[in-house]
Amino acid sequence: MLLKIESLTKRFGGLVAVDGIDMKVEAGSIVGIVGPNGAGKTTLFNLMSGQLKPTSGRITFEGVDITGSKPFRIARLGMGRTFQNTSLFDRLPLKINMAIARRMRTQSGFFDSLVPLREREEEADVARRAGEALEFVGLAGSAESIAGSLPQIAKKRLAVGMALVGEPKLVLLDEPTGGVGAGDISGMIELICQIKDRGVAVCVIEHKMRMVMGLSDRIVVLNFGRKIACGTPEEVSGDPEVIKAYLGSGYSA
Amino acid sequence: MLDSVSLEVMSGELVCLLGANGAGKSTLMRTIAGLVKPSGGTIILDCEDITGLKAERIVRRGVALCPENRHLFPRLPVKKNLSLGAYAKHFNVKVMEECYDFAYELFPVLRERGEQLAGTLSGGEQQMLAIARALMSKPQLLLLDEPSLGLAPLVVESIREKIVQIVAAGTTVLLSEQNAGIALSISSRGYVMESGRVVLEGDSESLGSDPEVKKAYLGI
Amino acid sequence: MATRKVVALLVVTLMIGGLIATCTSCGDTGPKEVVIGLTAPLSGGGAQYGTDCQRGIEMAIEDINKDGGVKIGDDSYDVKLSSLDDRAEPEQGVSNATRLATDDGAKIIFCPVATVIFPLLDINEKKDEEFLILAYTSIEMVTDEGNELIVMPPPPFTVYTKLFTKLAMQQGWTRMAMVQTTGAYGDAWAKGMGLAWQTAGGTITDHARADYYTETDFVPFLNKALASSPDVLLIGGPSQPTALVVEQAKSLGFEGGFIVMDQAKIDGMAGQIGMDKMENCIGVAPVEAPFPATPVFAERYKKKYNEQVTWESAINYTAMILLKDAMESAKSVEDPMAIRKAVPGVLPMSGDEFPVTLDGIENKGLMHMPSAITMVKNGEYTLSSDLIYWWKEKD
Amino acid sequence: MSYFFQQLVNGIMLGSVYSLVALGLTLIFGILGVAHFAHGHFYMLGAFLVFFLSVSFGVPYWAALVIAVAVFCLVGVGIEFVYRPVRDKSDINAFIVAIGMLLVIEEAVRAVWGTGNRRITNPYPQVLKFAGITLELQRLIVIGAAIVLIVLLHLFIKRTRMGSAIEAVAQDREGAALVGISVNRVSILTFSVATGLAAAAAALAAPLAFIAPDMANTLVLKAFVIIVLGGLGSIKGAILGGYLLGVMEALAIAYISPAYKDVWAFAALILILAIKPNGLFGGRD
Amino acid sequence: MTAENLRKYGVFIAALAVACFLPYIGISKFMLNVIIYAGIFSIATMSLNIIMGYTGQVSLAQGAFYGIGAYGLAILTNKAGLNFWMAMLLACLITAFVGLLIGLLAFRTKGPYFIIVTLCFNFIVYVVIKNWDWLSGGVRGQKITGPELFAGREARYYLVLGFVLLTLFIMWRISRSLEGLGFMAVRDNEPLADALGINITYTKIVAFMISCFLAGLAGCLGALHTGYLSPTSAHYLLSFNFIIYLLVGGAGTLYGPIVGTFTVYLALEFMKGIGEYRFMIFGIILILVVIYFPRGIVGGLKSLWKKVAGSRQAEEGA
Repeated sequence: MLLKIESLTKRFGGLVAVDGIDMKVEAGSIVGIVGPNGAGKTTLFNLMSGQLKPTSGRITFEGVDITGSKPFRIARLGMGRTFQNTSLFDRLPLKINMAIARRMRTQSGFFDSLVPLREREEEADVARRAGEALEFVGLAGSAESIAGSLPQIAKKRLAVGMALVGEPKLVLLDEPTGGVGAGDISGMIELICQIKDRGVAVCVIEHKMRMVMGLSDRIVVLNFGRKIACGTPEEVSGDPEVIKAYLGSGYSA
Repeated sequence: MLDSVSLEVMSGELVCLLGANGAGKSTLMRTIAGLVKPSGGTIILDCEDITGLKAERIVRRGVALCPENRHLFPRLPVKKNLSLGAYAKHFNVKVMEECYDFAYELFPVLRERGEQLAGTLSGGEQQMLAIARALMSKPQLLLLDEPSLGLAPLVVESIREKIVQIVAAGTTVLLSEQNAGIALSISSRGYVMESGRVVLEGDSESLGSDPEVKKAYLGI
Repeated sequence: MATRKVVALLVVTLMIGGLIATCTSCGDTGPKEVVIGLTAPLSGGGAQYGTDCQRGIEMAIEDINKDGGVKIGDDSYDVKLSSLDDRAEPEQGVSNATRLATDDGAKIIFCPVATVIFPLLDINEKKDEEFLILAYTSIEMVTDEGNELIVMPPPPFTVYTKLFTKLAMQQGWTRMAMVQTTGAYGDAWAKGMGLAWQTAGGTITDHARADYYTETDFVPFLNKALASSPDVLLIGGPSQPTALVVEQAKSLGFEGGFIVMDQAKIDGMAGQIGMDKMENCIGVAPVEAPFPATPVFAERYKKKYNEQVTWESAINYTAMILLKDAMESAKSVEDPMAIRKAVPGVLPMSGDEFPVTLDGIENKGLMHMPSAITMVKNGEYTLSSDLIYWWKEKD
Repeated sequence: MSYFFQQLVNGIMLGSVYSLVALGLTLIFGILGVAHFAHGHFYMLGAFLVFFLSVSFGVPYWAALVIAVAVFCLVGVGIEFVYRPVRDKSDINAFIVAIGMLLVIEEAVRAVWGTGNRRITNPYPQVLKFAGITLELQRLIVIGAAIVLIVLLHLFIKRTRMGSAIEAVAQDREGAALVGISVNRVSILTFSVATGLAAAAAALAAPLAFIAPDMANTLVLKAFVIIVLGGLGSIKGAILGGYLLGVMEALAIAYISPAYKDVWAFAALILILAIKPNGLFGGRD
Repeated sequence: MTAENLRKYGVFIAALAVACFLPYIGISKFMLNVIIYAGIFSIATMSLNIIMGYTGQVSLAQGAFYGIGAYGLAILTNKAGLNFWMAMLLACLITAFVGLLIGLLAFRTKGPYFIIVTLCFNFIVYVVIKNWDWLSGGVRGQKITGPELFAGREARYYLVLGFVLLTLFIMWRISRSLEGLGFMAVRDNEPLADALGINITYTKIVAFMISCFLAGLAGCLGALHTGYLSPTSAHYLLSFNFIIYLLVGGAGTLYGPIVGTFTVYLALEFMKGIGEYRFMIFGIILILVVIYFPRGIVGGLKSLWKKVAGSRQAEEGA
């Protein structure tokens, strides 16, 4: 089992954002996490990747207990992620963005920069990896562009590439198609499938049910911080509680 | 963020705005309220052009926004939050009393919590306070941005009822919601937004039965 | 925004351009000139002190130039004073002196603060950049370092410590607290005074150091000193802050006496806070008392600056005249060593003609100037007409 | 023991000045996020204005004080306009603007009043003695007047419309805009009140010590320490912090060392922030 | 050499050529003095650029580290009797070590809190140096004797020039190394850098230590050149100066610190003729620069160049 979450809980003051969630991610699979706004999906991601410390519960990644570890340690263990608001190094060129994302796999320190022996090799390696990753996400042509000037879809693609360039075993994608035009969605779906093909497991938060249904091996549905359903897309879409959560109790159709 | 959006709200109506995260609903609301300047187009209120006016002027004209993350004054008591809601209007004591009464009638819990600091209220109470504060300026048009966000089902239900009451009391409401079921069940008309554009509009019943809407929100 | 940016750019360029223009235009050179340098505190707590020194030199230079300048052979040189502010900070003083010596070509630099003089001793004998230090301080140590380019006109403070101690003990005061100014001057004084006091059988109840050049309120220091219930306080730095110390001590209910280090002048302090508050202060005698020519100078000074004359002005005035004589005698305005060597030849300068008497000079640069002390009693200066020829009593 | 009380009273006097200066600073920082590093220089300028009025023009002390406060309320409006272009930019830009401002002020004062220290005649030099404490009347007046000003400010903020607007903007700028408060106007008002307070503090404390162009350099540092300790933007924190620092400093002088009197506050701050990175009483992040 | 390279390095090579012969083109001793100081301060400003320009942490303690370096050198040579070069290296290492200690404390805070913590630290260092007579010589300060070789002003000029070039080289290497990538990541987006596996605290502390080491180096050179040391060398106003130099030159650019330091420092020295009014005018210029040219001279020139080049290309294309 790649990632295992056991009765994970997070409280903010009085609010229980994530409430006793159990969940598993198998190596090389795609898990979709869905739920209405405020259901605790992003909080769950932040707990998994270390941005937030859980109130209680346990997270193990490849058998290593990572509960409460710092984000950079979790990232080095092999968990990459993107952010909902597509966080990038906006002022820097794409290739530098990629290089930074690859930095954690290099050893060179300050003294290596002065006497660049080991650094030379690593720099070449970083450049090659960055080029490959840009190629993979389809941005090879704009390696010199400034990240902040990209259109939304390219930003999302860059973010995915940056999550991948550090050779993770699992990537968490927070709304990879949020704010993206309808025409660009299929490309993103394809990209996610390609990630799976590389043997990397994917956890994806998405609102577009249609997309998640087609993509995921398993789906976890959250509402008010609780897991209300879990299973294959078919199992989940028939669940009455899911329909209720999505349409609201007032929906009488 | 917004791409030539056109929409109309008639006096006394409850119109809902549907769409996923990042579809541009909040930006639209904030633009109407004057927090964001539009790069083109016009906003007309009661036959008067209010495009590009500052937020404080728009409140004075009778448009109040109850924003997505509420933006209460957390270290001020509930009552002070309410009284600040009427800041722009310079009401006299009598009118203020009426406003308080209306707010308390709608949300009796706020009367009990009058001296409590807004930041210490529960999520549902905070949402109620945010709506009540917006109502304090006696707006003609109330913009409600995602009032059900992160609230428990029971609370959502009660908020839904309150919105109906507010409309019944004569205030026009533009409601933005992800929770399509709730929104469509109480509104007369609706717009569906996607990527900063309005892609669908119509009366609520037809929207509710539209296969596209069902698909978009349920994936069924 | 774009137009504003252009306007801003224009303003900035115009300002910088204007500045450079004014600066380059002011560098004109007139007839032959000899530049005298001064680095002194001209701001903060020492501003008054530094300005007083500056005024003395300025008056002397005026007199010299009116008289036809420094005459060497057929040439005559106009004297010009170039002063820089060092806020009594050594580093600033060093930078000023370097600037004066290299940029203005000053061969003589006046400096009235011991803390600054010490580092100047490290740089004034550098080849091609030598300058003579006119050290207006009473810390004899500055002449002990074997530097050949220094002249120190005021009497060393050790002249005063024993006399002050004796006078204070006569009043029945035995417990002394010290609130001295920080820096070489204050440290040396406090050490010397402490030694004299304890030798005479007195006790030292508290010892605090306050920066007289930068502090604006001495109450915190005084509170601590007064808590040790002393009979007398040793205080001193520039006159202006020292006067504030006296005033604040009295406002805290202190009724004992004050021993005032020689940098602060009793008459200068009285000018600040009034004679009535100066009761029981022991210090250097007021400037008008000792020498016959002093009152004449005082009159002139008052006319020119509308202020009471101070020792700072009187001594620096005399020193400047002395240096002019030395330059003429050495037949050089360029060689500080020759000027220094010519000094003994033009002495003595008599108090009948000049505001102070300069009787002689020792090899290491210490000059012989008689002095007098005073104590304020019932609103009057006492003892101030008794001149002390201290060098004659030395063993 | 009387020495202890003597120092305590001195500490409270010191704390009164600190509080008044820190209050203005915390209002400005809390509301606009501007690190108004030149605040101390307006304190200094206030002292010089009182000097100018009372010594050069013979205006009675209290009249000079009132005029100074009034003038500086107006000056505050001007300061706001200088900061406006950098208000929403990074912290350091506003900081550099502040440095530019203080250079201009300090040199202007030097140009007008010279570089030396100046004194204002103490209007109330009478010495009071009670319970073993000796005190100039003026020091007592500083303490009293500071309390009056703090109470007035409290009433202004809690009881008036403008006051609530200030609080609203401090707590949620967008929320304030939504209820129809003009952030710009509140910003102007805040600078005006804060600068007026600084001038009042200066006018009160000026007769007790020298006034000099660089008198406020450490003061403004201490004020920053106070508002960070008290939680940025917290009015209560600024008042408490001010008095705390004043008393702490006076006692440190008495029982530790006067030479290091300015150090303790800063050392304490570093330690507190190392343990609680967002200040003693929280505050904005 | 291609045109591209010529543009890139041409100015640098020309400046270097002038710098090599500067003492012999007939400038006054005073002028040379000013240039030496500007060189020393530009090392300090470059050191600030590492932590502020590249790593995004606004430190107001650079004056303290300048002072610690200078005093370290003085104490090690005067009290411990160490060889000058040994003492200088050790002094810089000590400065870096103090930077480590302070960094461990200060980097727990962020934004305005970090600024205030570093400022407080600087103030403490200043007061301690001023009052700790036994160690520092107190207000009186102490003398520093350098090696005989550098007794002359010209020799010191070349020494400083050498160190300026060395520092510039270090900056250049950092700005394009893997380590530098980490710095920039922390500067531009801390949470993202953290999520990408970069140890934020470690990166900040490494940057801070390098920065302190170089600030200490500048302090040593300053002390050597003045030949004398007093507490002013650790004053927090020095930190303000460095920040002003950096912002005027352009934070986060390679040549910005040098350009800024020389522009401001030399301009202020030239303006000495009009007395203290210069600070008034300087203050106004500073405000205008920060408001309208927030990226400094070098940053501004860069974007100007881009605009010019861009419009030229557009014309050619049309």
